[in-house]
Amino acid sequence: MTDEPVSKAFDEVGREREADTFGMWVFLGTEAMLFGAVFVAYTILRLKYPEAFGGGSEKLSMWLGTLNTAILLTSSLAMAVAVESAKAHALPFARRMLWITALLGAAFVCVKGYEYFDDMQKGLLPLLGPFHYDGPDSAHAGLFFNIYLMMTGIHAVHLLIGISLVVYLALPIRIPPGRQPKRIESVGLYWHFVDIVWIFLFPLLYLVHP
Amino acid sequence: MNEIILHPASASTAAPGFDVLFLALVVFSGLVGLVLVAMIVGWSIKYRRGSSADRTGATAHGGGLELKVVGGLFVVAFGLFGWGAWLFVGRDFPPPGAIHIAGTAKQWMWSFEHDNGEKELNTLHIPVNRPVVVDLVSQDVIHSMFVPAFRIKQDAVPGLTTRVWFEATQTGSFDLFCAQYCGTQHSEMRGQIVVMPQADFAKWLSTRPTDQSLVQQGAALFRNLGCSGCHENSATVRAPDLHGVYGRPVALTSPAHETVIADDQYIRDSILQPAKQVAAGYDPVMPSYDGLIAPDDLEKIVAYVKSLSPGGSP
Amino acid sequence: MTRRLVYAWLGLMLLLALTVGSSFIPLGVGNSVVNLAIAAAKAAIVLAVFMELRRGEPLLHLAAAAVGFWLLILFVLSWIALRGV
Amino acid sequence: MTLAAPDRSSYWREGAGIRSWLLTTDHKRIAWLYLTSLTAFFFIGGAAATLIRIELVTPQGDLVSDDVYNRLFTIHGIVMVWFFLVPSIPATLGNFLLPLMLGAKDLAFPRLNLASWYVFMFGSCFTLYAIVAGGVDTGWTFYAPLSTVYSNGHVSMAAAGVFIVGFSTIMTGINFIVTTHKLRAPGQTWFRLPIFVWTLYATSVVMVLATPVLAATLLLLVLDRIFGIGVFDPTKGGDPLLFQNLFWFYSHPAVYIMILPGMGVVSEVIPCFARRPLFGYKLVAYSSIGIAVFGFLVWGHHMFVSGQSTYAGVVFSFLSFCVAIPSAIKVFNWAMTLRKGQVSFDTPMLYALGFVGLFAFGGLAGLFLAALGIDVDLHDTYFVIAHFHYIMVGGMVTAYMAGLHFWWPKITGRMYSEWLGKIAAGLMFLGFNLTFFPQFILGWLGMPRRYHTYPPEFQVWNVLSSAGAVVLAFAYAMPLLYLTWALFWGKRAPNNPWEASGLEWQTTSPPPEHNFDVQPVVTGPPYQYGGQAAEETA
Repeated sequence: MTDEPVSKAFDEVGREREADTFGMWVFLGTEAMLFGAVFVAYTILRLKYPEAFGGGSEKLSMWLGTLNTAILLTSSLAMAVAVESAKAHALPFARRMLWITALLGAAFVCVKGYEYFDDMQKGLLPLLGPFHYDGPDSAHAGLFFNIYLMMTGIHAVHLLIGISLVVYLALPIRIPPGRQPKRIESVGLYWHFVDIVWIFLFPLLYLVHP
Repeated sequence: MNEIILHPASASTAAPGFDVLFLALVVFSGLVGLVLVAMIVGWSIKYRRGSSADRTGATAHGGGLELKVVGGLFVVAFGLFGWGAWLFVGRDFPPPGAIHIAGTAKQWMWSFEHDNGEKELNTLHIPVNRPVVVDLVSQDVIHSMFVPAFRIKQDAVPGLTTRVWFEATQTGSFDLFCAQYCGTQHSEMRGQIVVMPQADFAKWLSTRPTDQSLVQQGAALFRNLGCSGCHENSATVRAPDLHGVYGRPVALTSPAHETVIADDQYIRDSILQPAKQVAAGYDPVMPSYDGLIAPDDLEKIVAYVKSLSPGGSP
Repeated sequence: MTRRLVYAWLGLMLLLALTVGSSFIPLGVGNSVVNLAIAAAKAAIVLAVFMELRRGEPLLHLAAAAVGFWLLILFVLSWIALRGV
Repeated sequence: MTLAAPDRSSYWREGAGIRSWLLTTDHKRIAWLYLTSLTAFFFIGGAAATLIRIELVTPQGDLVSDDVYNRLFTIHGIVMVWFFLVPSIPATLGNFLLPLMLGAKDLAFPRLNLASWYVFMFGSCFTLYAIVAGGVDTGWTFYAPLSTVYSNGHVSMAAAGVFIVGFSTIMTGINFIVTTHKLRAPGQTWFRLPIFVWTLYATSVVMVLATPVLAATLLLLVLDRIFGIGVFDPTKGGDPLLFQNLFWFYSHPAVYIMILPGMGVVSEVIPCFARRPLFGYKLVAYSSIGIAVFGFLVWGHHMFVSGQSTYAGVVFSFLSFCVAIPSAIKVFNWAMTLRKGQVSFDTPMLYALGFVGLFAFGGLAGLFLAALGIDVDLHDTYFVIAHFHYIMVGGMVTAYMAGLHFWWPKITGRMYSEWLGKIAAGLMFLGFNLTFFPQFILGWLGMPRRYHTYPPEFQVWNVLSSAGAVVLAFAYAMPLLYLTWALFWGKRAPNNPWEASGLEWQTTSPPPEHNFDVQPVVTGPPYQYGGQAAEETA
């Protein structure tokens, strides 16, 4: 365990580790505000057109959404175990758990991709194809599906960034062992945050009842 | 230098209420400002380095002095807030018996429609001493109906009907501005509110042809298609002023040294093939509208251009 | 140590089942309230256990609470501003 | 006259050549990188403003066409707000002085600090190209549906550029928050921090919590404009007021990002030149945090007449009056600090006193606009332009000048010419008032903002304002010249020319690369001026 701090600003490594964790939490705070603003747009427009949102939500396949939520929650478990084992210096085991996390993330993305394709086939996504929708308030249902695509799209982009970070850490390249747990912990915090965003996205998009 | 105005006209029932609150705020902030400047300048000079002023008993904390002083100021300030809020709430309750006008804002013009279908472009005739309610709609971006003399302002938001009411107390003509930036000719989107004695207004309203005459529709097209952008006191594009041109000889640069009489056909050709006969002293920058204007619209524009000259169309 | 994480994961799965199950019961606006409450509970579990907020220093609690408070400001005042429209 | 380089051991000499500057992680050099780019953007924005003022001398639009005028005020808005005002004091004086004031060797994340400069430069140059070449004419407010549907300039590129610059602000914010929490000198409790550190902390909190909402809003704008998702497009059910709501949720706290650091600078300068501890230090510290929190509650006052409900108007008007309280406390305390002091009138003090006066007048004008009945008439007129320029130019830029002059000896190891400084300060004060006070009257008379042509009766006030703008432009050019001159040929500055208190003055001028040879320890409250030190409980 190397014990001299990375940046010259710090004298001892404990202080620096606290700073890194605190910095990560502040960064996640900014991400939370970014998603918060997008959720405000969702909320205001849902209050304006409850029937369109209710009808549109029913058209979405709830079971794929549930499956995806389960996958992401499990990936969070895998990531948390990876962080714990990395702190306990069991790096090989931690790397394996990181691979599992990345695979589960990829599974989520595949399910999501299939779902987009399926929705497009059914003519539900006005942005990607012809729009056939027979539910209530069809004038504004297109808006619901656009918001659905936009919000899950922004989440998917954040997830892809997370997957690439996890894969980068899982590769056995020579990061000085001293700093490996720190990196894994930071990426873990980011991964859990993306999971929390989906925890709120799932009910708000898939389980809307007018 | 044009005549200077030192204070806005006060021509509506809302204006006096606004002016009193405005004066109260000026007095409040003036006093606070003066006391502050006195403190800064006074103490800076009195306690300047090396001056012999007595400096015993200086403390670095006032034991909440600042809270007391600022607290006191804000009791007054919150009174002003309440006063302002009371005036603001009044906007939601137009007095009974108001005239209803349908106001439409679109990129760079105002159009008002009276109860009897009479439409006006950029001007609104209203009777004096009678409340008027304008229901505002926008066809494109956000505009804002602002009449400084009446102290009223209300945004016209697309997808929403907003409402503003006022009651004019003076006759005359007052500026109407668009206050919300709405694109290229935002600053040209101006008009006039013409306040008339009630009897004159009634007569004016009844004698107007109910359906819009050719000339008025032509005027609207003249503006919508952008002709006004160049032909009416535009800045950078030099284009002939069309007032008084109909029926008079026009010297041309191409074909050179020729002069033609500006008759209907000349106006029609100038619109469809502007480069064929270019007026002297102007470069051929006018775009051709061939295929862009329906024949009947073309006639309306020609009628409007003719109406700009004495003895032109009625 | 990983036992604690697995328990948390089980709790999350349970809450997920609860969310989906509750959506079959027609509660009207109640559904949305239940959904959000369960989602908040899931988020709390992830924050406390997976992200080790519970064992983190008080500064992290302050940061998390501040972000929560600002999101509250954003939602409540946006609702006040736009509900009349 | 040889170019006498500053002495051997300072951070200037750490490495020679461009590489050492462009790849530095030393907070002092990054402050210089920011200082140069911000000065360039200030004069670009200023040039746009000068053209606007020249155009407005005549009621007709005879200098530029409608389109070009609209692009000019868009460039002036975007460049001044995001490329000068938001980053100016935090990224230059803040970057340089925060570690010094905390007795630290550098910021918590030095590499993130350099990354923030590169993100800033890439984003701002990209945006500048987009708005100049792409003819963006939506104003810096990008209101939908004008920006999403009807404007034909490169709005998406400009929005993407500002989106990128936003991340530079977030990075600076994160860096300052973590540094203030984790890198304070031994013995330096929160209430022994100078107010400049308090205001930078409050600014960073606002940066970190508000800027992401701007990022989300611009993202939605671009998605709406390119893909037509319809969130702001009324024809598809979207709501233009939603855009205004999200935009102003960022943009009002953003004006507190701009003014708080200025308050911090003034809270350092006035005690030093009045030789008195800051009056009511704790309350000034609390009010900095109060402004950061309350700044988030008031944005509705931008939407009083835009279709927002009357109920919401009353709520936001009340909150807008409350947000003035912390600022009033600060102004009162700055004035009280002068009492029974030994006031000297060096250039920084002139700027600081100017700040207090002009900021107070700007704030009082804000009370006019917060009062609902008044805002109905004065909204979107030149009264609003005068209000925010009194606070941004009269307050923020004046404080920036005060800070530059106050810490110039510490940053460069050179003294500037005192009498030139005083002339520039006086000229700036006069030019500023001549430019912006007539605009209060124009607003009261009812001249709307962003007007290329106006009715002739407003002309005399516009001519006065334009005359003032010429004086102001000249007054701004002076510091650029004599400070640059002083950088190379100025008289050598001692370590503490103003005998100021504060850890940054305990090291050499300019400081060595590692800031302090011996780690400073803090034993008492800041502002140890005058005989009687401020008690701990102050």
